[in-house]
Amino acid sequence: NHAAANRIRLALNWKPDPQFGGFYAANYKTHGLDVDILPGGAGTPTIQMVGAGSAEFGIVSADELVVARSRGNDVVALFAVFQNNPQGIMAHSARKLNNLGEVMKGGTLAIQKGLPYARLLEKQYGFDKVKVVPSPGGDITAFLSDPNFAQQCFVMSEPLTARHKGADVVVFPVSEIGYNPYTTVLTTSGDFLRKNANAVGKMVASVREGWLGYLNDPGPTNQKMNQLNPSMSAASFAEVAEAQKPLIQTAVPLGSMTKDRWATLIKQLKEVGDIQTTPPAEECFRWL
Amino acid sequence: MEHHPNPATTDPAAVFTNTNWLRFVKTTTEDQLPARKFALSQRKIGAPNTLNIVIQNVTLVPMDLTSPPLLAATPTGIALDLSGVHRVFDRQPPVIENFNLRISAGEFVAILGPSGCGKSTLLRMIAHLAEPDSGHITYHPSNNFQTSYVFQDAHLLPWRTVLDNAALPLELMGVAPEQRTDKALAALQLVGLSDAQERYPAQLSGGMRMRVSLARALVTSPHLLLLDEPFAALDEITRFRLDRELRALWLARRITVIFVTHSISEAAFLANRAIVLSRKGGHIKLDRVLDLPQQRTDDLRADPRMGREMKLLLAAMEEE
Amino acid sequence: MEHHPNPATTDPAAVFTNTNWLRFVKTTTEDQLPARKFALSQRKIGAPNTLNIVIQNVTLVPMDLTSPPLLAATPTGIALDLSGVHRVFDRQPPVIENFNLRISAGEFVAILGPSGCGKSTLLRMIAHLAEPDSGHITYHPSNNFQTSYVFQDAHLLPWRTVLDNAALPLELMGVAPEQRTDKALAALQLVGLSDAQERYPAQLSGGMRMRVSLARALVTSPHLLLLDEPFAALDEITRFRLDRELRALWLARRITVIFVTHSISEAAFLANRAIVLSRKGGHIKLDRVLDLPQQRTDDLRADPRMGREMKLLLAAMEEE
Amino acid sequence: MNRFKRIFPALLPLLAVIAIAETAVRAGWIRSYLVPAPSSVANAIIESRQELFTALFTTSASALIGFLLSTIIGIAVAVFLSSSKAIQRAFYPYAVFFQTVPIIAIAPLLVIWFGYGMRTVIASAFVVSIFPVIANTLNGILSTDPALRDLFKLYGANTWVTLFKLRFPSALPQILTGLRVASGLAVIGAIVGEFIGGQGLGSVVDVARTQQRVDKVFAAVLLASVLGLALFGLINLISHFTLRRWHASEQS
Amino acid sequence: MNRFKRIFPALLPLLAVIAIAETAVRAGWIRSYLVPAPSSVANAIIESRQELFTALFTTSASALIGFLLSTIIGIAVAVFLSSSKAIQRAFYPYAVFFQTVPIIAIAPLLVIWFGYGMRTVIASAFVVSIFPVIANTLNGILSTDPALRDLFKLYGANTWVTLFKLRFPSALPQILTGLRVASGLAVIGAIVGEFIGGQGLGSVVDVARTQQRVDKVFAAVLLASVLGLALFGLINLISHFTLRRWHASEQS
Ligand SMILES: Nc1ncnc2c1ncn2[C@@H]1O[C@H](COP(=O)(O)OP(=O)(O)OP(=O)(O)O)[C@@H](O)[C@H]1O
Ligand SMILES: Nc1ncnc2c1ncn2[C@@H]1O[C@H](COP(=O)(O)OP(=O)(O)OP(=O)(O)O)[C@@H](O)[C@H]1O
Ligand SMILES: [Mg+2]
Ligand SMILES: [Mg+2]
Repeated sequence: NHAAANRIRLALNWKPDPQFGGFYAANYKTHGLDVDILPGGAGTPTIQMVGAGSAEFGIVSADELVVARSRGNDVVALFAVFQNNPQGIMAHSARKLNNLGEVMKGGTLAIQKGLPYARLLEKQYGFDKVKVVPSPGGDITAFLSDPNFAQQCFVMSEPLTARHKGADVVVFPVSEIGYNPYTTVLTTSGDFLRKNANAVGKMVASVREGWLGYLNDPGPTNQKMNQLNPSMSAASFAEVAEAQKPLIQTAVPLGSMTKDRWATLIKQLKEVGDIQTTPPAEECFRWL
Repeated sequence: MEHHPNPATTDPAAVFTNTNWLRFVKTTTEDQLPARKFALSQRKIGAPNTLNIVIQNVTLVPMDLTSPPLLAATPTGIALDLSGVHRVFDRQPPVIENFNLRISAGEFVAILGPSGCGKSTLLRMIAHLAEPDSGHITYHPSNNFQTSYVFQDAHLLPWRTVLDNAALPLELMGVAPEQRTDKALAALQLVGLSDAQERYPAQLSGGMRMRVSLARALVTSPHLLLLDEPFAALDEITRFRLDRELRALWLARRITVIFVTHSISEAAFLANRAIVLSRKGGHIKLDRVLDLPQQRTDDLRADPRMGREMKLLLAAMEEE
Repeated sequence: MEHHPNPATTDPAAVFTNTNWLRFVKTTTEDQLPARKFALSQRKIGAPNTLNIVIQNVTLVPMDLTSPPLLAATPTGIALDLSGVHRVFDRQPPVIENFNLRISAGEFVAILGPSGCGKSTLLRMIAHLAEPDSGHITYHPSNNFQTSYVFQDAHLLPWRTVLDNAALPLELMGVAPEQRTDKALAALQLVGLSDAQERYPAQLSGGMRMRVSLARALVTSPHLLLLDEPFAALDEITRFRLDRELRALWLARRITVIFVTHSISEAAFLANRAIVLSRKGGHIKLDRVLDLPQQRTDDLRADPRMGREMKLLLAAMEEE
Repeated sequence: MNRFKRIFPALLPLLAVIAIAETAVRAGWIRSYLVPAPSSVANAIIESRQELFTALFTTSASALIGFLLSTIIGIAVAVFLSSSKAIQRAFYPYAVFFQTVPIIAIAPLLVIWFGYGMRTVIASAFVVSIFPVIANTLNGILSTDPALRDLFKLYGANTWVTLFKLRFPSALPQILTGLRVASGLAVIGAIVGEFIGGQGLGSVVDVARTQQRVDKVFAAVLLASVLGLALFGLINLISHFTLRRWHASEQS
Repeated sequence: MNRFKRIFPALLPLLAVIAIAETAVRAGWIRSYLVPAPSSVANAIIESRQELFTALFTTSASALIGFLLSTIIGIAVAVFLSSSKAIQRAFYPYAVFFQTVPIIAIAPLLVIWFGYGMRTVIASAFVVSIFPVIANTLNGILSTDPALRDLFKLYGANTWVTLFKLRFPSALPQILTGLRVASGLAVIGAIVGEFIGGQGLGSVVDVARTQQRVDKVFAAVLLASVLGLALFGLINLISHFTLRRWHASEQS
């Protein structure tokens, strides 16, 4: 029961920054859509918003989506921006660590224990030697002040800031252990998709164009986002936009998803016990 | 049942007191009261120039109606009937024990008794602020009457000025602002506080606070006026003046007044009937219709008749 | 400067009163007071059987020392000197205006005056609970003395039992628990509240609360006892008894007592000296050493001498 | 002059704290990525004044509305609870829930029920700040002098009249204390709500934190405090003018 | 029987809420990923009982210590503030800061000063809960009957004696109200602290939230409420036994 299919809300899970560049670059008007982008925050429950219809579209990650589906929240992925998982663990170079396994051998690790990869890491290496503390959610103060501190990060975000603050940082992507869900995934609810297939189609099309444009020339959009998010410097915008490119532009078409990768993810989530029931992989996404 | 002697007197005013009281008994009992209730107030009354009679049930009372009606013809007050009233506070001997008292409409009753004997407790029950643990209190007429109460302590609203405190009852009764200001000012004038109308209770002396409380009680036209030592905190000059005012008010309106006081002389000067309570259990040690003229002037304070009444009251208070 | 007549009397006790008072003046002024201070209390004293003298500065006073000392030889009370005391509450005419009064050690002074005239204000300043806006109050000896105060309202601590309320001053003075319980019990006994020691203030009658407050004041051995209408809420039997107790206490210890009362008869019965204040400005309208025997029994209440003193006080109160 | 004499001592501790912090940071005793130098906070405020003051305005609006809702509904709930001990036993415990529920845990509910944005922020400010209003008002109402209640009963005042003319005025000092607590909580509630619903100072803190802009985090926190102080000052002012004539707490 | 009669009405609204929620979720009126059915919350509690009760215990310890610190330090601060109007003007405003600072904004400070774990959690519980103690105690102390203060002055009681024998007892009803508010805030403060410092129910909420385990989130929130209620009940009990003999608020 949406006011009009062309009046659309897109809920982000963070503030305007390069990971959403394409969404800000998109020209929805040309497709007859009137899109309102809702920047999120640390506590924004984006996936529930999409499921309950508080927003027609939302940006979530694939593992979130699978878990949501297994809990009866009918949400469907439409467009996966990050083909490679940007999540990683960063540590100080001085520790001379070579892989994730060695990170788990000592010091402190700040990580959100609810994340599936945290459990995979635990399963694979055990958390008995490393001191696990809650993730400070993007803040790196503790990291800077403690040479034996490692923390979860987005590879194109915290490590860059840390380097600017003079830290010598090494980053281990989580995909190292074979966990590679899509992230920054455009999502809608099954209900909306059924009733407004046409609008969804237009949305995906605009987003694809937006991303193509953004990847091609992030400058103008970065400037626009910088105005909305002045706490992040223009330089950072440019830097991050550049750093994230390899994770977005891969061999496969922009935004595309495959059943296999969804199936792998579902299997992994089942293994770590995050889901009891296994939703069929093909229901998780709709590749338009 | 209480019996008490009525000293002989030849003062015509004193006779009038009694006849008038009897006349009242007739009007209210005959017209309004069921026989059972009335039986409770059996009392032997002696009045030398009329007849010595015992009121038994609804037995009618002969009386001398020839004296000129000095008082308002029909009392506006209400009658009360306390029967078998008990009041106990936890784990203590009963404060009020099987208490029976009948007060007729328009009576002016003084209640005396040692400190802590239950006077305030009694007054609170009469005002319906506390319920007896057993027994009943009935009123005639039983509703639509206004009670005013001067508490033993002033109990003003500290956030209101003197004027607004005095006007409070009228405000609660829904009287229009101007009217209530006028009436409150008049009441404050009566108690000598016109100057202080803008002040707050915290800026008043103890006696001034009590006077505001008194003004607050008088600002309505109550049918039942309950006063718990209203003048105790006042100097004698002020007190005498207020004694006179109160008596005049009563004479004019014939409301029912129940007046707790520690001053035997004040009780004698003001009331038509005095009741002395015992230290324990609140038993009535003396219930006496005072043999004094209806119109009371300050001369009466030196009058031997008043001295005699005071002696009687004092004797009742002293015996234990 | 205040002048007042001293009526002729032939009662030896009355003479004694005055001589004794003079003797006191000698002891304390000569020994302890600077001349300047003493000049303030110039007062004409007439005592027919001795001499009519005017105390001027440190002029010594001849007196009859042959009478037997009925009273405690040396007063334990303290002397007070109020000079040029002013007290103003904001935007009102001064309550106390250029007030001068000298009270000698061991005096029993009654203060009378219309409601709101400044008696409590005066007492509060004497107790150091409020400071005069100008003028001084000096004490002799100037420190290490204990003041007790019975406020006009009881002001008990609601969370303490009667016993603990009465024992409070001792507790604050650091007296050992057992001792203070004993003393508090004795004080409660004195005011007739032994039965109620376990109760809380909310469970007391108005008069009982005042009596606890009185017990609390008497539990210490004060040198200066300030009483603000302590007996106003009490029945006359209790009141008379406490009058006698207070007088006996004073006779035994000769502490300085300043007693505010509204009862002229009480003032006359209790005090050795009575002061009547005017309605406005707290001016002294009468400052009189009462011509009554030192030992006072209830018979005195009917004594014509007392009647005469009362008339004088009443006259002073009535004139305006 | 007189005014200055009253305000100056109030500023002394502030100046002291600023001086100490500035020195500590400049001398390197405190790392500047942990606590920013006051001067750099001032700089951040000046630089980002537009962003910060817009944010402050947004947060103020939400906090204020949440606070007003708490005040009104909290007082109403307290009145309801005051009606009997049985009702207190039955319902008062549920009010405790408001105090102990982490807003972040009910974020989905808030967003779904109130929609994204200001309404969620207001709801958060409300949830966080209502309990002190309830607790203080209830206690104030229940503490009304029983003798005054008797007085009102005597003159036939009904429940509502008694409430407005007796219980509220007599509970006022305590209600105001409740509001003092609630005002600060409404500010923090709004900021926490903004972590969920976006906007305002909460958003600024959220972003500045991840950008390691400690100066800006502190700037935002400072502005939040200023907002809290403004509300606090307002309540003190109300307290002064309504109580000074009659209540001990406003007399010196 | 009598006991039952007193407790039963208190449970009625709870039973009603449970019944309604269960029906609503089962009938699909509320989506179960937003509000879990009470039965599934019960299930979650039973299933994860070990984890939850260990967490509850940890949180309880931190909340309790934080609460005690708030009580002691809050009362001490209030006593200090009560000494003069000038001191109030100079220092009271800084107390407001505690109310308005988002814990998350000072998380780095907490972690670096107090380390990960219980000390940070306690600090958070303390910061969040101290202000109501200060505000209510201060108001209570300032509201002491001036006549009783005179009495103490008369008998030469010094500041401390006056404080302990007069001001505290007379402020007690209000101090207890402050503690009622503070107790709930200490619980939430501990949980928020646990988001930062790890451990306890806060951790459970954090993990369950990322895993979208609404049932477990609610289970943890429920346990936090139970903890809040236990503290609340304790304070009510203290209130009942200390005030029932003399204060209107504990008389029916
Ligand atoms: N705090 C105050 N603010 C303003 N005026 C005050 C204050 N306290 C007392 N007054 C005024 O000072 C005058 C004297 O008051 P005080 O209490 O001394 O009278 P009092 O002689 O004791 O009277 P009473 O016999 O009625 O107790 C009164 O007119 C009173 O209104
Ligand atoms: N709430 C209460 N709880 C327990 N006992 C009470 C309570 N109220 C009054 N009492 C007791 O009841 C008795 C009578 O009290 P009441 O106030 O009626 O006395 P009173 O005759 O008015 O005395 P006074 O002349 O001193 O005012 C007293 O012994 C008192 O202790
Ligand atoms: Mg009484
Ligand atoms: Mg007085």
